[in-house]
Amino acid sequence: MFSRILIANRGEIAVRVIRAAKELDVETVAIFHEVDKGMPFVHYADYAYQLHSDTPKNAYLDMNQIIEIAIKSGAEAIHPGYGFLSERSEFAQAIEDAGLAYIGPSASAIDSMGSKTKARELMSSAGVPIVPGTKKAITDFVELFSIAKEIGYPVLLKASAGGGGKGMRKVLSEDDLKSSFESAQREAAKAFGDDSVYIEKYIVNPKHIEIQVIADKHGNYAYLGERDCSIQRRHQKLIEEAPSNILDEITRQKMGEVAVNAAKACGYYNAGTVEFVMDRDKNSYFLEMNTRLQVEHPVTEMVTGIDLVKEQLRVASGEELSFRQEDVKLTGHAIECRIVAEDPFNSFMPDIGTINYMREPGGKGIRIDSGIETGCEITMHFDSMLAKLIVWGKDRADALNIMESALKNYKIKGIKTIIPFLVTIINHPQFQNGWFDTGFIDNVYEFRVLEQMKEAQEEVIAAISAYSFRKIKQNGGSSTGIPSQQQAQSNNWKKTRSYKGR
Amino acid sequence: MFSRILIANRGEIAVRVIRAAKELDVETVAIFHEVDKGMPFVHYADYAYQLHSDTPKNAYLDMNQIIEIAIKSGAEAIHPGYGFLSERSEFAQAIEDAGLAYIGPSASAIDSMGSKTKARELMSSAGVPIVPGTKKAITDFVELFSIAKEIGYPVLLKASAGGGGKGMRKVLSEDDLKSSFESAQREAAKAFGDDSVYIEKYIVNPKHIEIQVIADKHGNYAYLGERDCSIQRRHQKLIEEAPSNILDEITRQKMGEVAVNAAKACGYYNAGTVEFVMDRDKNSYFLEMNTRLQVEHPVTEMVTGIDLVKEQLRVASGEELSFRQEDVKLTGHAIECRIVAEDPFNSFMPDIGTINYMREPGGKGIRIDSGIETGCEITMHFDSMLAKLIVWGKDRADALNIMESALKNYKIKGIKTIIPFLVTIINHPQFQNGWFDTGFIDNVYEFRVLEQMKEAQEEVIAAISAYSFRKIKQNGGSSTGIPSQQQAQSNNWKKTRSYKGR
Amino acid sequence: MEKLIVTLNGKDFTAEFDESNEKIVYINGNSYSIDLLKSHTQNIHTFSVNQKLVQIDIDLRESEMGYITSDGLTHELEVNTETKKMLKKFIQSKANAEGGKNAIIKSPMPGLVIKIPVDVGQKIEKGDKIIMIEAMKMENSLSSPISGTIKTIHTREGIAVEKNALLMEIEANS
Amino acid sequence: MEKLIVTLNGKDFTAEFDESNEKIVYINGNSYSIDLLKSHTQNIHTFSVNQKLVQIDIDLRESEMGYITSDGLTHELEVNTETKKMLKKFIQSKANAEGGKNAIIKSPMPGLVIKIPVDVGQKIEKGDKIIMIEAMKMENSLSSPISGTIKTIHTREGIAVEKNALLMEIEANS
Repeated sequence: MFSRILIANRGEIAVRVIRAAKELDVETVAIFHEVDKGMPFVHYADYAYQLHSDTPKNAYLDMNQIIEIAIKSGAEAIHPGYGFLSERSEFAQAIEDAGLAYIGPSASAIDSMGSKTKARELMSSAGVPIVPGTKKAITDFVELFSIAKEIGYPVLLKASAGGGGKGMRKVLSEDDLKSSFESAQREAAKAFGDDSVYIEKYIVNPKHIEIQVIADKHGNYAYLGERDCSIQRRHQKLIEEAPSNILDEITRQKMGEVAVNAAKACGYYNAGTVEFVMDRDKNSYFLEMNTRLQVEHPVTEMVTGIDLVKEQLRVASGEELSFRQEDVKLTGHAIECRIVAEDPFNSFMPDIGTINYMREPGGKGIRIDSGIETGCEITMHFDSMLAKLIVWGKDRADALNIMESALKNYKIKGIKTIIPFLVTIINHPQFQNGWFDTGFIDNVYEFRVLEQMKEAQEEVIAAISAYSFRKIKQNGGSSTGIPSQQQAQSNNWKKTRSYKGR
Repeated sequence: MFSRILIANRGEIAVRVIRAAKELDVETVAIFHEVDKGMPFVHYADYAYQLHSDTPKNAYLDMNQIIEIAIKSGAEAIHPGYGFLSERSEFAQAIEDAGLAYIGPSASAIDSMGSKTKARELMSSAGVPIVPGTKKAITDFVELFSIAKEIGYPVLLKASAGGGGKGMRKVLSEDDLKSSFESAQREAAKAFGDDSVYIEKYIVNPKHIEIQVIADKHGNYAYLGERDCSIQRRHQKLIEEAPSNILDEITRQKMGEVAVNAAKACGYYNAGTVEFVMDRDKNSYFLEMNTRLQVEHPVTEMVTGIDLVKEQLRVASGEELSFRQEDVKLTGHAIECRIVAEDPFNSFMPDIGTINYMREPGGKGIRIDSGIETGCEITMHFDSMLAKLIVWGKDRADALNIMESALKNYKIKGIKTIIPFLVTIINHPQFQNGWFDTGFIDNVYEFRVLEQMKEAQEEVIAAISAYSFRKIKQNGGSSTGIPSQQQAQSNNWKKTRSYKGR
Repeated sequence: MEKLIVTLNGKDFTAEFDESNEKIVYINGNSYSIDLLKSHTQNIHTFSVNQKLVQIDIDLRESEMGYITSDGLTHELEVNTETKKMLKKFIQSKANAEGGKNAIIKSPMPGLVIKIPVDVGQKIEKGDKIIMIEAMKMENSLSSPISGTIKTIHTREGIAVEKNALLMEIEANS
Repeated sequence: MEKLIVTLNGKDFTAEFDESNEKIVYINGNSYSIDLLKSHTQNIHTFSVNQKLVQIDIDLRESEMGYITSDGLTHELEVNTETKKMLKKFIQSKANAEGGKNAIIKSPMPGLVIKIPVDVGQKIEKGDKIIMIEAMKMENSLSSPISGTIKTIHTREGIAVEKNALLMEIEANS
């Protein structure tokens, strides 16, 4: 095992990695930009080095500086976390070239999976099911017509040269194919100077199901069950759980084996995730492979008992996995909610400010992976995710009850978060009975419920306001002898606090 | 299930019970004395009612007032927690008489186990092993001599009428029996007017092993494995764990069955704990039965996944247990450390004051059952236990690593706690290898280790002190242009904070 | 104490008090018994309302206006005495009646003019305080319903005015 | 800056500074590079010391004396300049030499008497400041080594004194 590692990241994931390392008696080195000087992840490490950069974000993207600090600090390996440099094969390569270990897969595995086209081809040849369609550029309508018929409607036309939705058309039925094809071609020609398109089956509001895999450098591979990450808002996952209530044991095993095959196909080691979309008939199709630790890894840890970050360190240091496939047992049910600093009442605008009070929930079945504490300042420079609340219950119903209670007792003041929004999802009958897909928030969820929660409070809030207002008047205008506690309170009431971003 | 319950307790155990209730959609009523107005358990409940009493402690002992509030608040049941009224059969009876449910065993079961003599007799007749000896009053040395020979030295002589250690003599060998007998008789006669003594085997530094049992009112009984609570200081448990590393599966099962028999013998339902002392040859003897939830119940929850408080509510409301004996599987290893406000450098004097900063550890395998938060005041009125830190690891070594790291990251400022002392125990080689018993702190632990931890810090602390002192001088005396952050810091340095109890 | 009008998210709630028990507040006729249990910080307080626990976060912009948050849900808050609310509505409706052009400020009640913080010819913004009248032992500020210039002032400090007495004319910005 | 003597739990540590880098402190000759990362509250600070993170809690009784806590371990702290430390030791040894009875206060170094906050006949407690001498551009307070009464004062404010000059006599409480 390493004696010291550097964490090339910040926030909750840096804290997460530091914890695992400390528990393995591995010393930790944090790196930070000036704006993060006061953040818990810096103080939580054994050592901390400041990064110098033009912008806070670029600091964490400066490979050379990070590797220099790693060498200077005596770190033997670097953990990339997620985001930032975590899927950059050059970073993995540069670390290895500097004689250090990269806590992740090989540069070549990152490369193979980095390009979606490459990955699709590799997966397809490894027998991993991919979304039906053709990568072949099509310019002839007759050919297109017959392929569309074969894979079945709805289909999706995409510009071969394309990206960013340009030249993309959803086609719901045969009647619309010709006109859609022509308009897609025109748009593609205009945008990319190439009017060829390809065709794929269009999966309507699928489930997002992903399989956690991990492998060591000794040829041991394992899959650790699935995660259901279908609750998304604009492709940002908000709630994840394990296991998925729509998978049976046979499907789970089949998908696990497929995922391990995918990993084997690119000579994968360390932790990775194979993402699938699943249609209503429970057909699953390869989406992409994430060659790093995922934000939502804790739900897998909660149901398997396995610490994925500790295993990552073992693998990177050349040790074998501490378990084998047959040791993996899923127990109970885990749910994760991302605690994001956005205002659900104002189009999910990111909020910034100082956290002037915080109280986390605790007790049985509660896990908090957090990057914040009271007094810390949330700036505009980074992702708006502050922390993750993960719960474990003996079954899904138990976990939902624990989550609801925990969310309601997660107090973060001074900054707006999506906690009330999460409460309404957790309480939503259709989420509770398991009938949800990636279209849930757009198609099923009604924001009116949030407004109703607010309305339900109003009379009590009015009562508190009136009570407090009278106390101020009494204190200011007469001598009715209010006790000191109330005195203090009424002064506070008068005190104006300034909010950023309002 | 109940729709509302009252918790007749305070602090962390009140929070613990409220959590379980909320997760079962049961509303909660807290009761509090004025001094506890600002404590988290009050705010954490759905409803709170103030108790009026001559002293804070007596408030929580006032059965009539508590039952009155229960009725007024619409609560259907009362949970006693531990301590206070939790082992008072009159309280259980009065609650039932008021038409409410007591969340605990029947008054008669509490009674049977409340008297140690009664309990010993009951257990003995139920086939539960009790410490060898005789309850018969002995006045004849010849008789004593032969009984002592039979049970084997060392033995303990106790005054039949006695208590409080009066007339008690440890006898290590046959040679000392006569003189000890005579002096015990003299002391007993003087103290109680009765010179008869009885004799018991003296178990030298035993292990303290206890079995969690639970039963419903439908005749279902279960044991949930053992807890090893041998790390004690003056009979106060400090560290508890499950499972015990000295029990094998057969002994575990045997002791579990004995404990269930003990429960059956007194018609027990709800949660209870059968405590044993275990000698070096792994003979276990009944010590007492606690007819309530124990402080250390979380370690059992962590290895079984069962929520004992939820089961308590189920049982009290007349439901069956949610599991059967055969469903109980022990997974991994759990350790609990009690976070106590005492100064290990000053004879464990309880400390009081305001918690002006707190940061709890978090992440995988960490559970915190806490009764405090930043800003709350610790008074002299109650027990010095503030919170419990419970960890789960895949095995004992993993759990110990997690505990060490978690303790070091549990920051409580403004009040002294035993956290540094706990760290040194967790790191003690003899604790780590499992060779410890109730004599550990008195006979094995060396306080020198704590002093060494302190010494190891000194040079760094001196450096920080010198640095800060210079900053003050520079700010006060010259205009070297110290940045504002440092300005602030040096002002703080100058600021004097007043500590209570110093 | 006089009735208060608590406006939350644009909705009005009438608050009345129980003179014999300062913990009692009636909102739209419903009784609430209130106790402050703890002030966690300057802005964060735990109350018991009819024995039910409520934690709130108060963030005032002005002394009687701002935001109040509970369980992460933020309400826009304004508290007025009944008289003041009446004044505001009166001015509002006058302004509406004048078609948003010049404003004629009349006294909505009998009272004593205690302060006139503006002069003839002074430019003012909509919402600026233009006159303070004492009535029912409370000071009530009248704010300008429009942005413009003070044209005439028909009263002065210390004068008792009747209901509907002409106080001021304001010329709207053209 | 002059050397400092940091006394922790009764043990002395010599602190020297690097005049070209204000972050560097030498303790007993070992170099420490120090940076204040965050002040969590008035008393709680996270420092980086040779890049290693250290959180401390400072609780001062007086400006240079008190308690400093890290990882729950509390150290008794006193910081003195080298001169002042010398002064204190001098007084201490004098007091010891006198058998703990009356105290004769002599100047431990050449300097300027800048303040004498006591008068003849005044009752004082052990530790009370009795004279301030400026030397090496630093003010150094001499505290009384005993509780008693000021018997005589042999100097006055503004006077330059030599090393070992007689300054005061204090009569011990009987």
